[in-house]
Amino acid sequence: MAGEVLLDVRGLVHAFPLGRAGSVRALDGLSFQIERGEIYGLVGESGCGKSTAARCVMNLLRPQEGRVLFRGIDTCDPRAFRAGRRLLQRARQLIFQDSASSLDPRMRVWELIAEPLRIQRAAPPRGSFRAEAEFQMKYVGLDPGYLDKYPSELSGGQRQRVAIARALAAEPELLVADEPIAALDVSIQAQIVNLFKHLQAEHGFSFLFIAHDLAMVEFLCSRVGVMYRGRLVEEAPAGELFARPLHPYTRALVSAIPIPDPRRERARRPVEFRGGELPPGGVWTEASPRHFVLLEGREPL
Amino acid sequence: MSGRFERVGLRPPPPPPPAAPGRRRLPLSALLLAAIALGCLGCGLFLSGDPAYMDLEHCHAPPGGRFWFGTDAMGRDVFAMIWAGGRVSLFIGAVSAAASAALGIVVGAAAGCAPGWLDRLLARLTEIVLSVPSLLLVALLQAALGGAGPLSLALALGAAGWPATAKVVRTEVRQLRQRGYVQAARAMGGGFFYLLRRHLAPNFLPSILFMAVMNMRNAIAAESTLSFMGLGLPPETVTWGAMLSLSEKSMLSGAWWAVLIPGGFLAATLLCVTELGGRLRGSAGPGDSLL
Amino acid sequence: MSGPLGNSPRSREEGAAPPLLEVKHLSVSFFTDAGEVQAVRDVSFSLKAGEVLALVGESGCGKTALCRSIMRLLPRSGKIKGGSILAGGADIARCGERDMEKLRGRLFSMVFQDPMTALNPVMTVGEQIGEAVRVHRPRASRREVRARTAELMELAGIGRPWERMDLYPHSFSGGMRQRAVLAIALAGEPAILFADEPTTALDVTVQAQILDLFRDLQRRLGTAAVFVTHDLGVVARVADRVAVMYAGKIVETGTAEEIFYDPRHPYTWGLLRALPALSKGRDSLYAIPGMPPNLANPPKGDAFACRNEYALAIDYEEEPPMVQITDTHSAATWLLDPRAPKITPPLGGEARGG
Amino acid sequence: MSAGRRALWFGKKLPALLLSLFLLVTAVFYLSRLAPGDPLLSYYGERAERMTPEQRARAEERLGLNGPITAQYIRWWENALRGDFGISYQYKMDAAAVIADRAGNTLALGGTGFALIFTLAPLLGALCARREGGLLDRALCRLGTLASCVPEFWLSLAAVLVFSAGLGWLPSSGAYSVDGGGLGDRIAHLILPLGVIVASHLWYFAYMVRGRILEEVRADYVLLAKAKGLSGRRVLFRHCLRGALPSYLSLMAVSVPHILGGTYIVEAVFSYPGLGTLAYESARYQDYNLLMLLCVLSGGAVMLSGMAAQAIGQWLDPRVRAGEGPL
Repeated sequence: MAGEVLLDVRGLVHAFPLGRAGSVRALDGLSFQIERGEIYGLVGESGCGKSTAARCVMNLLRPQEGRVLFRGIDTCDPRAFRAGRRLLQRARQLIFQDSASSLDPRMRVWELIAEPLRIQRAAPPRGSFRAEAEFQMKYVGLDPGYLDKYPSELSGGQRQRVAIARALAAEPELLVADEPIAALDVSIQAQIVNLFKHLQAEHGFSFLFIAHDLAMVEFLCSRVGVMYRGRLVEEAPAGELFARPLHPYTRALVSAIPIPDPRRERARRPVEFRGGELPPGGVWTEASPRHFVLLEGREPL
Repeated sequence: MSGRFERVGLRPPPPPPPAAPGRRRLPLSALLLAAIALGCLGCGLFLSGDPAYMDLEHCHAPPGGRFWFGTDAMGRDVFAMIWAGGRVSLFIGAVSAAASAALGIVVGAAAGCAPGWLDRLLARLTEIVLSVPSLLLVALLQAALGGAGPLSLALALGAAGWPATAKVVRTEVRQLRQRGYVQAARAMGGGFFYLLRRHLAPNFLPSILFMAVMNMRNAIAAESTLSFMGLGLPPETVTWGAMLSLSEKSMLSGAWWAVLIPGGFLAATLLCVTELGGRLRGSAGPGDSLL
Repeated sequence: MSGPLGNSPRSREEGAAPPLLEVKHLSVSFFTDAGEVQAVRDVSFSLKAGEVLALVGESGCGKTALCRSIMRLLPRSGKIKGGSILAGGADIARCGERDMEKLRGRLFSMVFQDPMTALNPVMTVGEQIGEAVRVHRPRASRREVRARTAELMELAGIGRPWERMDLYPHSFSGGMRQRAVLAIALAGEPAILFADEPTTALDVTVQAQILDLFRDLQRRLGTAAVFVTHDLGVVARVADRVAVMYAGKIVETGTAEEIFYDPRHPYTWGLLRALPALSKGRDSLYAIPGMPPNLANPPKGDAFACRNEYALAIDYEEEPPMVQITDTHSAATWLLDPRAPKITPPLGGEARGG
Repeated sequence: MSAGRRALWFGKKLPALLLSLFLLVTAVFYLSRLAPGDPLLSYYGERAERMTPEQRARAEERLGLNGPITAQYIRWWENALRGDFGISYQYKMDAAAVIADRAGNTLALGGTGFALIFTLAPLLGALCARREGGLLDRALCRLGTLASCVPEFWLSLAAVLVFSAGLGWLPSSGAYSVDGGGLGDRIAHLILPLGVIVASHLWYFAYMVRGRILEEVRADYVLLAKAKGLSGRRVLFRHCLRGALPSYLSLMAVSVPHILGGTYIVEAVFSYPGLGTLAYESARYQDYNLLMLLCVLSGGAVMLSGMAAQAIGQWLDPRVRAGEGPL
C-alpha cells in the first residue's frame, strides 16, 4: 500500500565537534520515508542519532549533508523553506520526551495549547483561543477543569497530553514524537499510545515515533527502522521485523527484550552483538517485500 | 449486608483541586522601604529651610525638642538631612540599577544567543571590567563623565555594575535556549523577538529583578562610600554617605547620633532591598538534603 | 545462567533458615510543605538467604522509599513512623546512626537507578571502590586496597581493571558505570543487596548483560536481593518471589510463577494486561484508567478502588485485609472474600506474550 | 593533565590574558586623560595656576604631558616596555618606587585578609551545610546579610569608636606607631583593619560555599557514599566539599578586586599607608602614571588569579573542559 510519501529523508550526515578529540558522527547517511497516515517507528539505543534525526526533520538543526523533503519541499534549502514556511510550520509538530521541560512553566494550559495558532496568527476555528484549547483538551482526554492550571500543577501524563493537544491545535499532518512515553508510568504509557493509535486510525495523522521501548513500538508502529551509529541497518513492517530480524544488530536488540513470562524468559539466552563500527559500503538490499536490510556485500542472505 | 459486596466498578476521578489562594502578604521590608522612600520623596512638604543650613551655635546638639535627630559637627539638622540626603541616595541607587540592568540584559542576551566568537569577545569584555576594583573604576568613569554630580555618579556606578548582570543573563539565556518549550516554539515558527517576549524574558525576569535590586543596593553602598571618601559628589551635596564623612569628628566628641542615625538608615534601606531581592529570586532548588 | 527455575539449592531447605530480613507493619512518611506524604503504609515482608524478591509498581507506589527506609537512607524530610525491621535478630528501625553506618555495606548495600549521577564525578572510579573496601578493612595497605578494588571490578565484569581504575566516571559508558556501582555494593560482601531499578536507565542490550551479571553474582555469592522495578519483563528474568505495590502498600505477593500465571489482585491483572506483548493485533492496549493517587491524603478504603473496574462497594469504605491463597501466595482484595461475587480473571492462566 | 598539555593550555590562555591586559591599560589611559582636572596641580601645587602659557607648555613637556593623547599613550608604552613607568606627580619620585614601599603594607593587610577569608569560608560554609537550618546556619545567613548591608567604612568607624576611642585597646590609624615599635606594634596596627575586612566579607563567601555545598549534598552520589557505610561527616568533607571547591575557587578569583577594593577603603579610614589611599589620591589628583601602574597591577593580579583558579579547578574537576572561561 505505497501511499503518498509525506516525508523523505535522504542521506543525512551530521557530526558534533567534541572539543579537542575531533568530532562524533551522529548521523552517517540516514535515509527513510514516511507515507501519509503511517506511524513510522525509529528505534535504536542511546547515541545512535535518533534525536538528532528528529531535530533535522523539524529544522531545528541543519544537517551538514543530505536533504529532508516534506511534501516535496526541500526543508534544508533556505529559499524553499521560506517559500513553504507557513505550511511547514503548521503541518509538522514536535512532541518531546520530558513533558516538564517542553511546556513553559509560566504559561497556563489554555495559552500553551493555543500557542501554535497565536504564532501563526491563524484565526482559531472555534472562536476564541480558550474555546479551541478546551476542544483539543477534551480530544486528548483532559478535564477542561485544568484549563487555567500551570504545568507544575499537572502530573507527567497530563502534561504530555497538553503537549499533544498543543501539537494538534495547529491541525498538523506529521507529528514527530521524540521518546514521548519514556518518562511515563506503564499505565499512563498505555493511555498515550492508545491516543496515538486513535489519532492515526480515525484522523489519518502520520507519526515519526522515536523510542527505545521496542515492545511498545512493535504494538504501535506500522513500519519500523532500526538505527545503529547514525544510519539504518534494517527497516520492515513491525510484525515482520520482530518476527524475522535479519541484521545481527536487530537480532540482538529484539532478543534483549525481556518477555514477561518467567518460564519462557528463563529458558532464553539473549543474542550478543559484536558492536563496533559498521563496515563501510554496506548494500541496502530488499530481502522480502518492503523488508530492507544492510548487508555487508559478501554475506549470503 | 450483600449490598456492600455488589460490584460498583469505577468511580469518576475527583475533579482537579482548586488552586490554593496564595497568601500575598506584603513583606515587612517592602513596607519599611516604602516608608523611607515616601519620606525622602515627600521631604519637600514637611521640611522648611535648606537642609544644609549650618546653625553653628547648635553643633552636636543632642536629639530633642527643636532637632528631632540632633545636629552634626557643622550644626546641620540631622533630621532634615536624612530625608534630603535619602532622596539623592535612592535616586542614585535607582538610576544606576536601571542603567546596569539595561546594559547587562543587552550584553547578556547577546552573549547568550551569539555564536561562539562573539560570546568569547563579550566574556573578555566583562572580564576586563570586573578586573578593576569597582570603586576605582567608578571614580575614573565619573571623572570622564564630566565631574561630580548625582547623575554622573549614578551612570558611572551603572557602568561598573553591568558585568555581574550580564553574566547572570548570559547563563540564563544559554540554559533557556535549550529548553524544550523554546525549541518547540522555534519549530512552530516563532521568531527571535517572539521567543524573547513570550518565553525568554518572563523566565529570566526573576533573576534580572534580583540582579537589579542587588545593583541598587551596591550603588547606594558605593555612593555612601565614595561620598565618605570625598569623591563622587561635590562636598555640599547632602547624602547619607556625606553625613557619615564628618562622623569622625562627631565620634570624638561623643555625638553618637550623627553617626548612628545616618548609618542606621543606610543599613536599614540596604537590608530591606536585599530582603526584597531574596524574595524575588525565590527559594533554593527543589529536593532535600540526603546527608 | 538461566537454569530452570526453582531447583536452585537454597529453595530446598526453605523452612530451615530463619529469614535474613523481616519487615513488620513498616510505615514511612515524608513531611513536606505539601503535607505528610504517606509513602509506605503498613508494609510487611520477609527475605530469605539467597532469595531475590522483586518489588513491582508504578512510580510513587513507595517501592524506593521502602528500600531506602530499611537502609535508613531517607532524606531529612523522611521518617519511619511505625513498624519494625528485624535483621540479624535485632530491630534496626530505630537504632542509632552510628550503628547503621556499621551495617551499611556489610549487612546490606544498594545499587541505584541512574549510573550517570550515582558516582562522584570528581573522584576516580578506583578511589570510590577503594573507599568502600577501606570502610570494612581500615587497616589494609594501599596496595591491598587497590588489589581488592581490581578484584571487585573483574567480578563486576569490568575488563582491564588496573588501567581503568584511575579513570573518572565521565569516561565510562552507562553500563560500565553501573558495573562500578555494583563493585562498590559488593565490596563489603553484604548479605542483602538492594537494587533500585538498576537497569531502567540503560539500553535494552546493556540491560540484558547487567541482569545476567546480577543473577550470576547473586547465585555465586549467595547474596539475597530486593530488586525494585516497574518492568514485568525484568521481574520474569530475575525474581524468585514478587511483591506488587500500589499507593504505599503491598497488594499481592507470591512466587514469580504464582504472580504471572495465577494473579488474584485486579491491579496485577491491569499491569499484566497493559503489556503490549498481550495486545498483539488488537487496535488498542488495555490501559488502567485514571492516575495513581496523591499520597498526601490517600483515599478512604482501597486506594485502587477508583481505578478498578471490579471494585465492590466495600472497597470504597474499608481497606481489604491480606488474604492467604497458598503458603507463598497472598493478596489484599475483597474479591477473595467468600461474600464477594466470583470474578474470572481477565487473563488466560498459561504462558503469555513473546 | 600532563605537563606538556598544561603548557599548551597556558600557552593558549596567555594571549587572551595579554589582550585583556592591553585593553585594560588602554581604557584606563584614555579615561584618566579625558577626565577634567589639571595634572600639573598635583605636581606644582598652586603655582600651576599662576603659570604663563609658555611655562605651562614647558612644564607639560617636562612631565611628558604634551601632544595628543595617543602620542602620550605610545610614549607611555615605550617607557613601560623599558620598565620605566614614569614618575608620580604627587610624590615627585618614580611611580614604581612609591608603590613598592607601600605594597608591603597592603599585602600584609589585604593579603592576610584574603588568606583568612579563603580558608575560613569553606570551613564555616561546610559546618553550616552540615546542620542545614540549624542555629549556626541561620546565624550565618542573618549575619551575612547584615554584614553585607553595612558598608565597610561604617564598620571601620564603629570599630574605631568601640575598640580604639572607646576601650583604647588598639591604635586607630597608621601601620606602625611613630616611635617605631617592633613586630608587635605592627600587628597591633593590623588587628582592627584586618578584623573589619574579614568581618565584612567572610560571611558572603561562607554563604556562597554553603549554597554550593547544599547543591552537592542533594546529589545522588551522596546516597551511594552513605550506602558504603561512610558517616555523614566523612561524606560531607571528602565528597561534597571537594565537589564544591572548583566553583569556590573561581568565585574567589573573581572576588580579588572586590576584596582589594574593600582593603582600599579600610586603609583610607584607618589612614593605613597602603596602595588603597594611593589609588584614590591618584584618581582624584590625576596622578596619571601612578594610576596607570596601580590599575595594571590590580588588573593583572585579578587575571592571573582567574587563570590560576581555572587551572586548579580543572585539575580538581576533570569534567571542566579547557575551553570554558571563568565567566
